[in-house]
Parts: sequence; C-alpha cells; structure tokens
Amino acid sequence: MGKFFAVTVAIIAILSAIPIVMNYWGPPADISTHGAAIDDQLHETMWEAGVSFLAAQLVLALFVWQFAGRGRNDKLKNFPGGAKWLVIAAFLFVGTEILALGVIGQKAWATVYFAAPDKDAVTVQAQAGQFAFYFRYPGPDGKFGTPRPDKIDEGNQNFFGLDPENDVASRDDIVAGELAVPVNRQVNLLMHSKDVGHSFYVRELRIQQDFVPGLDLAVHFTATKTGQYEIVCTQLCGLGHYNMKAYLNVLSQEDFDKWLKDKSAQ
Amino acid sequence: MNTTTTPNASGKSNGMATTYVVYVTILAIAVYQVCFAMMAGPQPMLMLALAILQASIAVMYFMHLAAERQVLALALIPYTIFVLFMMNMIWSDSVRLLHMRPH
Amino acid sequence: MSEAAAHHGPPQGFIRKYVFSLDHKIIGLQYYGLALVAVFVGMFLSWLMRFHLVWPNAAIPGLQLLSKVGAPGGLITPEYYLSLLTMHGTLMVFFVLTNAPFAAFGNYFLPIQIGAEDMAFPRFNMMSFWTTFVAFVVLLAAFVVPDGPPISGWTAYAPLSAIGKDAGPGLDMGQNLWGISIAIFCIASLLGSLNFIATTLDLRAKGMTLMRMPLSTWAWFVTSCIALLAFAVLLPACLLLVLDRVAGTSFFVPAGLVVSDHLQPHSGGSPLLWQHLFWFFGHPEVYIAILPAMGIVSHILINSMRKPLLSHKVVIGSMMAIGFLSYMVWGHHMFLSGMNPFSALVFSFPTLMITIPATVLTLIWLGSLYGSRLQITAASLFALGFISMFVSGGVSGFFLAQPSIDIYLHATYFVVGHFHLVMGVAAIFGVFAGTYFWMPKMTGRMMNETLGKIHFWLSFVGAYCIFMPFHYLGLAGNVRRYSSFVDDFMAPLMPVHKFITIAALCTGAAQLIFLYNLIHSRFWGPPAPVNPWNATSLEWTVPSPPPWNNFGGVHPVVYHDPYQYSVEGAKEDFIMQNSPEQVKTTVRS
Amino acid sequence: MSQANLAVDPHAAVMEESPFAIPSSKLVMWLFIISDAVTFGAFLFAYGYIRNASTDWPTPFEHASIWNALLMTFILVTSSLTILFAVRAAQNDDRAGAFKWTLITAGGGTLFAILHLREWSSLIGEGVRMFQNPWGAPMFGATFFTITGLHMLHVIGGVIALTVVALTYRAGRYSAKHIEIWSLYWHFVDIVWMFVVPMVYLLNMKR
Repeated sequence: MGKFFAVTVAIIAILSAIPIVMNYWGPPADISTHGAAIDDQLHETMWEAGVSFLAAQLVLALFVWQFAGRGRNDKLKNFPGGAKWLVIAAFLFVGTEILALGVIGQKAWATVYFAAPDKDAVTVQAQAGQFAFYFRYPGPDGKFGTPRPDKIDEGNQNFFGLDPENDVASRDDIVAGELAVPVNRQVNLLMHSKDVGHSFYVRELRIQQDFVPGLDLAVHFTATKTGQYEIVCTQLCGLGHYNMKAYLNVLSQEDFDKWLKDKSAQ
Repeated sequence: MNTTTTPNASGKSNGMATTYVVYVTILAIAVYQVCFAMMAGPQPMLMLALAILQASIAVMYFMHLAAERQVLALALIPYTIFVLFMMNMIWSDSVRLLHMRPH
Repeated sequence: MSEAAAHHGPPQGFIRKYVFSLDHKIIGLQYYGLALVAVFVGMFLSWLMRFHLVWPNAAIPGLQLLSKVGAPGGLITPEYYLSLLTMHGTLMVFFVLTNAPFAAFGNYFLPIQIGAEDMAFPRFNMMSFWTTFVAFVVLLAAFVVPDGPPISGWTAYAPLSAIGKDAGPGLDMGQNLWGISIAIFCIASLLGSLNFIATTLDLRAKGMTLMRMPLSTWAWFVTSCIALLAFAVLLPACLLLVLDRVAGTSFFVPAGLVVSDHLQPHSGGSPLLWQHLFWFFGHPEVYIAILPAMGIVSHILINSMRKPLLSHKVVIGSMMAIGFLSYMVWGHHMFLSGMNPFSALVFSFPTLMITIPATVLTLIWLGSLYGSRLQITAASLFALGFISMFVSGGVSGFFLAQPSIDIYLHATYFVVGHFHLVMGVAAIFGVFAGTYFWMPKMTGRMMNETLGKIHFWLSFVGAYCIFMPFHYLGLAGNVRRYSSFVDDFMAPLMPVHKFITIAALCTGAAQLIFLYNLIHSRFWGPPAPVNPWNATSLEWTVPSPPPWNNFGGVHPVVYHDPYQYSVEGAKEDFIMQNSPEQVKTTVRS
Repeated sequence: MSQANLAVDPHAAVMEESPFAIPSSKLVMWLFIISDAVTFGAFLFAYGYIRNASTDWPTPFEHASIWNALLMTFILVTSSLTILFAVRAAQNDDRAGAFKWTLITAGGGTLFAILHLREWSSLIGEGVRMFQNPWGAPMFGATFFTITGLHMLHVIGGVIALTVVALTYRAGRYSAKHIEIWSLYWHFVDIVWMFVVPMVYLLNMKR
C-alpha cells in the first residue's frame, strides 16, 4: 500500500506539472509595456514553486516507498543532520526565494503603481455600475464635466450624471460603452464606481484593479498591439456579475482620432 | 518554583497607599487632558499618549498586574499591543479616502 | 476554576447527558456532528454550483422545492448561483473548517491529552456549542426567508452587502441573517478559545509540562490564541455591518451611490474599512483552520512512523511563528482592492515569510519519514495525503503573495484552487485522519480500515482532479464567481470545467463511503481496545469510550515526553506517557 | 462557576503548576479583557478611519458636556477605587464591608449610566440620531452611539454582574476570588472610558 501511495503521488505530481511545463494553459499573449515584467515574475515564480512542489512530492513519494511497512526488526534511522540542518535549509532556500521574488521582484508592481502617468497620456474615465462599464472622454476641450450622482438617469442614457445645461465642460464629453485607446500611447484610466465594488480586468493588458465606491483610483497602461480585448468584472457585484463585460479596442492613432470624431458627432 | 499560591495580586501586600496615588494620578491626568484640550485644542497624539499612560497604571496597580507573576504581563500585553499595532495599517487608506474622493 | 470537572457528577437523564451536556466529550461529538451536517450541506451546494456551471440548461429535478424563485423549474438562476456560493463558503469556513479540526477534536481530546477531567469551564463549553448551533440555525434560516440567501459571497464585501435590497436579491433579510449568524459565531468562538487556553495552561496532569504536551494539543492551544483576538475583530465588523443594514448608518458605504436608480442616502463610510476589518480576521482564520490539522497530522504520523518527529520544539516554534505572522499579512487579500499600493509591498513581505515556518514544518515531516517504520493505515494515509495537499496548496501561495503576480491571478480560479487545496482539502484531510485515528476512542468501535482506504484513494485522487485544474484555469485567466461563462474567451476552457465537475460529483459521492463507514462502525463495528494503535499519549490510557470523568477519578501522572516510540530496551516498542517505566537510551534526537 | 472557594490549591498536589499561578477564572477574565480590548480597539479604529476621511466632521461638544464627561470619569474612577476597597475587605474576611463596597461600586456604575443616558437624551433632543445630526457628517451619531453605547452596555452588564456577585457573596457561595475577578472587569470598563473621553469627547469639542 505504501508503494502504491508513492507511485500515485509521483504520478500526480508529474501529471500536474506537465500542463505547466508544456505551457498548455498560460496567460494570453501580453499586449502592454509593463506586462513583460509581470510575466517574467510569474515565470520565475513558476520555476521556483514548481521545483519546490516536485521536490517535496517526489521526496514524500520516495520516503514512503522506502520506509512504509518496515517492521520492528528494521533499524530506525534519523535524517542525516537532523532538524537543525533542515531548518537552516528552509531558511536559506526560502529566504533566497523571498529575496529574489519578494524584494527584487517588486519592481513589476512598482512600474504599474508607483510611476506617475505621462503628461500627454490619453485620459479616460471608466465608470462601473451594475452591470456595465461606461467610458468617458473629455472631448476637444480636454476637460471632464463634473458628474453628479443625482443626475444619473440610465433611461435617458445619462450614465455619468452629466448636467450639460449648467456645466459647460460636460457638453463635449464623449461617452461610450467600449474603451477605445490609441496603440503605443499611454492611457490614464480614471476609475469611478457608480454603485458597488467592481473590477477592471483585461487579461492581455495584465491590468486588474478594483473600482472602489467612494474612492476614485487611476491606473495607467500602454497597449502595444491593436485589436479587441475583453474587459471583465472580477469583483462580485451582484446577480449580473457574470455578464458584466465590455471591450477594449486598441486602435491605431488615426483610427482612434476617427473614432473620437464619429463619437462626438453622435 | 513555588508551588503554592503566592499571596499576591490583591493589594494585600502593597497596601492602599499606592492605590490612592494611582487614583489621584489618573484623575489628575484626566483633568489635565480636559484643561489642555480646552485651552490649546485637543492634540490627538498627546491625548492618546495620556490615555495610554492612565490605562497602563490602572492595569498595573488597579488590576494588580504588576503584582502578578511577570510572565502573565509578558503573555498578555505584548500580544494585545501587537494586534492593535498591526491594525494601524489601515490609516494610509483612510488618508487616501480623503484625497481621492469622487468629484 | 481549576477544580474543573469535580463539580459536575455523572450526568443523569437524556437531556443532561446528550443535549445540554457539560461533558467535553459529548460537546466534542456535538461539534463533530454539526460539522458533519454542515459539510454535507456545503458539499451539496458545491455540487449544484459545479453542475450549473457546465450544464446551465439542465434542470435539476426537485430543486425548485429548495427555492421557487432561485431555481424555477429546477434551473439555477444567476443570483441563486451566488447564493449557493455564499452559503457554501460561509458554511465551510465557519461551520466546518473552524468547527471540525479545532472545536470538535479539540474539545474531545485536549483535556484527555493533558490528563484533565474536563475543560476548565464546562458550562462555557456547553454554551459555546449551543451558541454555535444557534449561529448555524440562523444561517440556514437564510434559505427559507422570502428573498433567499445573500449573494455577496462569504466575504460579504460592502457596499453590496450593506445597502439592502436595492443591490440585488438576497441582500435583504438573507444578508441580515448572515451578519447576525456570524456575529453569534464570533461569540461562540470566543468562549471556546478562552476555555481552551485556560484548560491547556491550568489543568495539566502532574508531570505534563508544556513541552510534554502532544503536538495536537499544542496546535489547538496556538489556534485558540489566534482565535481569541481574530474573532474579536470580526465581531465588531459584523455588528457595524448589521447596523449599516438595519439602523441606516454607513460605516461601509460612501456617499453618492446610485443603486437600481436610487441615490442611496448613505455617506461617510468606506468599503475598504469592511475589507480591512474582515481580512484582519480572515487571514488568521485560515490558520485557525489549518493549524489544528497540522497538529493532528503530526500526532498521527508519529504514531504511524513509530518514531518522534525530528524536533518537537521546532514544530511547536513553527506553529507559533505561523500564528504570529498571521496577524501581519491580511492585506494580501486586498492588493488590488484599492488599498494603498505601498501597503501592498508591506503586506507582501511577511506573507512570503510565512513560507519559512511552513517549509520548516514540511521538511520536518519529510525528514522524519526518513528511516521510519511507517505503518499504512487509513489514518496515516490521510496524514500523508495532508502533507501532499499542503505542499500543493502551499506553493501556489507563493504566487499570490506577490502583488505583481496578483495583478494577473487575483480573482481567478487560481485563487480558488489555492485556498481549496491548502485550507479546504488539507484541513479536511486532517479531520479525516483524526476521524480514522480517534473514532475508536470516541465511539468505542473500530472503523473499517478497508473502506477507509478506499475512501482515501477516491478522495485523494479526486481532490487533485478537482483542484489542480483550477490552477490551470486561473493561469489561463478564468475569473471566479461567474455563474456561467457567456464570453468566447472561456469557451475553450469548458472541457476543463466539465472534467472538474465530473470529478467533483464522483469525489463527493465517495464521501458517502465515509458516512456509511462512520455510521455503520458506530453501531456495528468491532469493539475498540484501549490502545488499538499502540500509541503513547494519555488518550490511549483510558477506556474506549472514556468514562464521564475521563480517568475515573484518578489523577494521571506523566513521566515522559509524548512520543516515546521504538524505545530500545523497553518492554514494548513504545512507552506510554504515564508509564513509570524508565529506559536509559532512546532514539530521540 | 465554582461552588466553593477551595482553600487548598488543587494544583499543589495532583496537577502541574499553572504558569501564571492564578486561578483559571482569573486567567479567563484577563483573556476576555484583552479580547474585548481588541473589540473596542476595532470600534475606535473604525471611528478614527471614518472621522479622518471626513471633511465636515462636527465638533459639537460644549464645555458643559466636557465637564459632564469629566464628572463621569470621576465617578467611574472612584468606583474603581471602591471596588478595590471591596476586594480588600473581602480578602480580610470582612464580608459586610465587601458586600457594602461592591454595592457602592454598582451604585457608582448606575450613576454613571444615568448621567450617560441623560447626556444621550439631551443629544437626541438636539436632533442627533444614528445617522443624522444638525451639524455635519451624519456618521458622527453612528460612531458616537456605537462606541459609547457599547461602553454603556459594558457598564450596565458590570452593574448587574457586581450586584449578583455581591448578593451571592453575602449568601456565602462566592469568595473573595470572585469579587477580585469581577473587579478586573470593572477596572477594564474604566480603562475603556479613559480612551473614549479623549477620542470621542475631547476631539469633538467645540472650537
């Protein structure tokens, strides 16, 4: 029975590792400037975690194979070096991993969150509500109108609660149900939640950030490849959560300008 | 180690004199807090520090923790302070909330 | 009150004996029973969820009886899926993973293992069980209120959970019941942990020094120290949540929210406050679930290996280090929740540090296996399975501890796989190991080993089949808490989901073997001897099941460290803790 | 929990010595106190968090209410002193004295609660509700009433407990130990108030 356990554990460990090693189900190709750092970090962690995982499972299998079912007459042995060396090994091994990944590897996080957005970044406001995203562009004047929660009226398509009669800046604001951004230009996304917590997750962009009601956050990113990508909500936001999505359209600069023009003409 | 109950922890051994001193000190600090706040405005950190001072002498001499075995204080106090200290991690978000509110 | 059990005599009558019993053993069994009911309900809910995910259009006959609105014609609606998800998580985390390894086994065996007649406060003990029971009933009541159970997840993130029925179905009465139930549960856990700490410190038999306590006792002790202050934070969080809901305050709700076209009257609070308070409890809770399992597994492995672990002290130290670190890391649940990104780095570092004591523990277990005389029983198989699961679930923590990787993996099935393996399956394996090991003592009947082994193989392979693929789904970017995958991106992953669902149905069904074994052996199993496993700790010195005052009024005296196995020159290959037998040489390192 | 004060420490003969050398019930009271301290701590942190993030937090307390709070402090700290007299009397086997001082303490607690309720009712009269007040951030009422309410709940619970302990003690079923243990609780209630006064009253003083 012990040998059977050993074989099962070994098989499970190896089978579990195969899809990872074969890269069968990985993240989709990265389309952002900061994503490579995250991917490297993921890759490196995968190596270290994978080696630890396989080593531990296989050692478990090996020892159970070797020592299961030994009787009273078999000599007991102690692990060479005893607990002291195992503790030292754990400190060294894991300590190195922590230093390598946890300290040095935080650069990827810093590039996403600690760098200020560029001055010429395209500023877009994203508003999440149950169960849709809306995006707002400041229009030719470069200024957002002030949204007022009491003016929100979904029936009349006033998703942001704009008040064009009194608020000049809001008159040329462009509101869209999709996020169109120019390629290779930084986008500064101002995030606002209308009701409950939501999240903005684009797998290809390696961006995920919660919308926090009462706290307007901003993330910035640069998309490097044109195409259409899915934006999904990852924060449980109610019954339509599974259906809350929008699309990110990464366009060339000309297409983006044209898109803006078309939108403002509407 | 002493296996019988030590006659500690109840003011029997250290008389009531300490107790009166502690009583007066706690009240004096309370009065000082109020007067200070009324004259110079409440300074949160100072107020908190004085409250901690009051609390610690109350714990030590009213609740006789000082007269118990030291290990009791060592088990209870660092543990509680550690947990309360860790909670201070929430402040940075509170400050952000102030600066990053919508509109 | 060190006189403990002295002031309750042998109980008379059914009610005193089995219902409002002061006997820690009965209370332990009551907790076990409660956890058993909760785990089967929770598992059933997970079946419904898995079934719905892959066959969304197949009706489940009879489900409409559970909820007419939530499952019309047996078809699960998206909101009912979220209700199931919430109830599954809450039941499993609070009523199974906290109750079974900690409260159930702890109540039964902690006093016996330290040579006490009962818990320090038998009345508190009874109160803590019945308070837990009330919490359980209040939670289950959410199934029958008109709008159904809450849909905000077991984490009940505000403001979804705080603004009432505008936010969606289930968030009216159901969410109130949830908040009240968890608040009650906090009080029960508080009573329980007070009792555990006092018992461990004050009621040890003569000679039972702290370092002579078995590792399981140590684990329960450390766990109760964690629970003491962790639940003390969840309690105010739940009270404030309930106030937000019923008294119209807004601790967790900011101004200017427009929900269902209504401008909410709230202002002044913040959802982040709820997340901070919740996770301040929530992370220690993970260790409340896993530490007792670590202790139980160590205790059982030593017995099966016929040799002590490489170091008793290092294991205890590691458990304490885990307990200590557990208070410093709650922010790793909140990397992307809008928390200050600098805090993310501060939280990431201690999170990674937890890997050190966890690795030390794993290496000690593995190193101790070397050169042992490992006996394969159902209990030791589950203990070995625990190690395997703990490693598998543990390494994925290494990803999630890093905020940069969390950007991609947060809220995906990777997280689901991670915590199910390490906190769910591993802890449950600890409970199974404990059950096969201790049930003979608890019921006086041996369990069927063959069925136990079959149960192990099905559960072990099944659990891997369910939870390993979760990691792959997560790596591919499959987000969690979706009641169906409407988008194209998920379509290629559906075969994996199907595989998981089938594995889940089979593995769940395999638990019926366990249930059968448990019930059958309880009544018809062969009578258990006093010490069926040739174990050394004090619970094996008393009859199976032990009499009401455990040691028959005798105060045991302890002469040895807990794990004197394979002692050369001893009469048998082990020396009981209370045996005065002295042997010069031992194999202890 | 126990029926009699055992003169002989049960640890001495048959059990391993407790590391703290105090009765279990006293240990449990200490543990309860640290747990409750963290609960109060969480309330105060929540209050601080919300207050800190508000721009229009009201500071309505006139000097009169501050003096009233100081009077309440005086009453509560004095009741801490009287419970110490009770403990001392009980330890000297002065049963009548211990009974008297415990009841006086409970009376002090009652007086405190009455003063507090009077203050609550005057605030309610001024229009302060759980989520509404005439001055500014509506959360003021919520934090004020939850924190002081939880404290008052502890005071009222303590008054009831002290009364029960005093009566049971006079009947001879409780010993000095019980009075001492409940004195710990009473001091704790006092200590919480020491934090409530500066955090809730002084910081919200009219400027």
